[in-house]
Amino acid sequence: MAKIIGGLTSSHIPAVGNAIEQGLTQEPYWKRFFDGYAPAKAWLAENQPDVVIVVYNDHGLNFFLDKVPTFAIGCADRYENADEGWGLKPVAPFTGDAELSWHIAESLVEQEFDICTCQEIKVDHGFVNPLRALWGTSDPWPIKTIPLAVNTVQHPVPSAKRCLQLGHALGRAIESYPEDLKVVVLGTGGMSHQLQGERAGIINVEFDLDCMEKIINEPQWLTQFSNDEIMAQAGTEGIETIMWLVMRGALQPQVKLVHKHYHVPISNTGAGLLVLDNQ
Amino acid sequence: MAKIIGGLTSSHIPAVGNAIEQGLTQEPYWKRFFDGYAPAKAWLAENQPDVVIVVYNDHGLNFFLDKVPTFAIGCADRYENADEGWGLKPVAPFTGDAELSWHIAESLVEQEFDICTCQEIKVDHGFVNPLRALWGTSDPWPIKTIPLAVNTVQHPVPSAKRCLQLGHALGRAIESYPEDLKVVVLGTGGMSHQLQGERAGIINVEFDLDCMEKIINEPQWLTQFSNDEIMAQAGTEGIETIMWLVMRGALQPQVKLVHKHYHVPISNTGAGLLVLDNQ
Amino acid sequence: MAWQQHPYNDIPGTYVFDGRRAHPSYAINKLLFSLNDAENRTAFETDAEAYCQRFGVEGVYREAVLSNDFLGMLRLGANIYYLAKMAVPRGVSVQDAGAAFQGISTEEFQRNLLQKGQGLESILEAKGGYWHG
Amino acid sequence: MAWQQHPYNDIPGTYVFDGRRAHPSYAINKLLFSLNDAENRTAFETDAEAYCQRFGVEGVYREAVLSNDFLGMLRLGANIYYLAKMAVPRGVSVQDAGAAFQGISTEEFQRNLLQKGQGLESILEAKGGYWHG
Ligand SMILES: [Fe+3]
Ligand SMILES: [Fe+3]
Repeated sequence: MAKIIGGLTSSHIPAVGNAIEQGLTQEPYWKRFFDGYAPAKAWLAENQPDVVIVVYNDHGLNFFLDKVPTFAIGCADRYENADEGWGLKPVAPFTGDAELSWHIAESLVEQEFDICTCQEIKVDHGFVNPLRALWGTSDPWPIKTIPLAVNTVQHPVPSAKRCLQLGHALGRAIESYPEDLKVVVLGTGGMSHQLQGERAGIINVEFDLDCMEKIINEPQWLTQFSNDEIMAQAGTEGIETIMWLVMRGALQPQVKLVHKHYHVPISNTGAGLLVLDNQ
Repeated sequence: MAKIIGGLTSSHIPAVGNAIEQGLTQEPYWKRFFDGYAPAKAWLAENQPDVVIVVYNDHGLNFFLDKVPTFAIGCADRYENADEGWGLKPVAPFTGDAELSWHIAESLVEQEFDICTCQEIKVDHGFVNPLRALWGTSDPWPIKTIPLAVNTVQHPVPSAKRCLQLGHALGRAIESYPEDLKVVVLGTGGMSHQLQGERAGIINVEFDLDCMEKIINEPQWLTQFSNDEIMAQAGTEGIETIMWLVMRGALQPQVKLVHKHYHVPISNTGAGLLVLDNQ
Repeated sequence: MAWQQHPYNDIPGTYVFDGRRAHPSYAINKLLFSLNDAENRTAFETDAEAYCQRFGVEGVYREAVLSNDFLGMLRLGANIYYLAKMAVPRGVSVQDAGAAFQGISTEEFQRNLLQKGQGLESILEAKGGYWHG
Repeated sequence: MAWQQHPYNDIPGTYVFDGRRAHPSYAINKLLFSLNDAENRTAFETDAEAYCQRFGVEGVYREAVLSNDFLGMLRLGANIYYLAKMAVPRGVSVQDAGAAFQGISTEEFQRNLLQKGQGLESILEAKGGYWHG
């Protein structure tokens, strides 16, 4: 049977990809941020997962406003990265696992999650950058990937509670898959930031650290807040942190913290990295 | 406040549109089917709803397999019909009510339905034909419309139970809208039919009539069946009848039956028409 | 690699359009979907081989498309609604396809359908409350 | 016609991208989304007026696009992620837009961000268990 061996979180902002591309990871601005990924890389190298479920939001590459699904899952054997309008060279395509994807989709619909199935997805920086930071940019990629997209852009956005529940259902879906596979779930995005309005540039270190602490073994803490309250605390784009709950919900109630890293600022954001061992 | 004054069901098959287009509604094949719409038209003329929520499935015009949402709602002020590949002339565009749509979308997400919001939808025969049969083809159309698309094409498809629950949530959403509006909900599609395979052509009159009877005031009856069981009884495309439950769920527990009409065969299907008064 | 079994796989003569069917046939369904567009239909009519290549439709899928083998396309996983976008303009209806699946003529297929309406009025009268004109 | 009120409307200096904002700005966002495509970017550079017309971008929306008024576009409901597809290639970053919203220079905006990291290590030490290199 498939087994979820762990969960991770990572920032996914465009600047992370640029810094990797331009070889800036040891520059003063970036050094502490990227050095903090080394223990996560070591854990992955040691545990050798076969598949990573990447919980991310699309920022206007694959999904336009004509069709904004609350939750969407990739059901393909291959996912392409593509130019998001800034002329960046796409990274190598990713290998999926369509059978596992369809199994998850069927299980989620049975568990009353109204998922959107996607037999083709162009994955954007929200998906690509955490993989580059955690596995290193490579061609081919050393792990199979399944995109799980959460709408955090076009309100109404799902609640923290619904995201945690999706995670519970995702965990049941994965662990009912008959093939022996080691799976990790990666929650991307966040933490606090706001890109637009006179309030642009806010970062709330205290709230970010509360989120990091609570998500480890008390994730329901975040579900007490409405999205209004989360945005008031963490900024409009800081709502992305709800995606971490999808990851966390897929794990057991109590997990072992392997690694905890927080840095600020990265571009406009607080950046948090967690490695949670589910074994 | 907005008020749901009634619910209707109707077949939506392409042949219905063709018969109207070609003036065949009084031909022997069609006469009994179309004559049965007169009492429904009379009820609509008398009650003058402002908005109709059309629960339908897309058959490969607006949604392709790259993005198949379980539930999707139109959030626009205008919806266009378009050529579905057979070269038919599209009917006049439909007027939406974007504010009501967004209110419903927000309410549904709050009620933990993972809806896909669509600021642009090309509506196909599944949406158009029931409106033509019930209101008559016209330009402009005499009523505002909101498309509510249910995936019945790409399995996994939502269960009958989930559809009925969506209806309950839809009812709460509509009736919490502050504007004085008279709303009807229209469940389209079905009834029993199967288009492909050696089993193509099945029609199950007994099951169809059970569905019609039970949906009036005991809709939970249909939720005892899995989709496998419904398809075994009603054919693979007969699964469309689950959309009637979305309509029915939006009404009060007990409603007044105004009109009940069943005809068979229409093209490959059993065709059922219900008018339920919710006042 | 493990496609899950479903109770619907045991319904005879029935091909439920699930991931297992849709996955290998994605390219052919994408080609068929594109025929919603009149310009694409013309391009397809003009050079079907090039059109298949544009959509990555290859091997047995390509052969079925190029030879108008609608039954073969269905068996390979083409969705019936998408198939209609190619078949209907070429004079093959969904009823023709259904008849072909059974190896009978369309007339016989239609007669069988008409027979389902036999005795309908008395069934409805027994149930009560139905419109009869 | 009744747009619903939300608690987030009371967060100062904040424009939540909901239906109320997205609905009137659909055309401009569709234009911006199209700039994912390099060919479209060329067409836009070549004749921005024709490009606006193609997407039905009119009136104040059109003026904001033609005059590179990114702040105006945001205020009119352009989504920040879509806007970046036009602004970044023209040398205007998301940070430039944030600074403009506050009426400060980008350097000052960036200095303010860097200040959020002041004292971070001691905060993390107090919390305990964080990586420090
Ligand atoms: Fe993001
Ligand atoms: Fe249909």
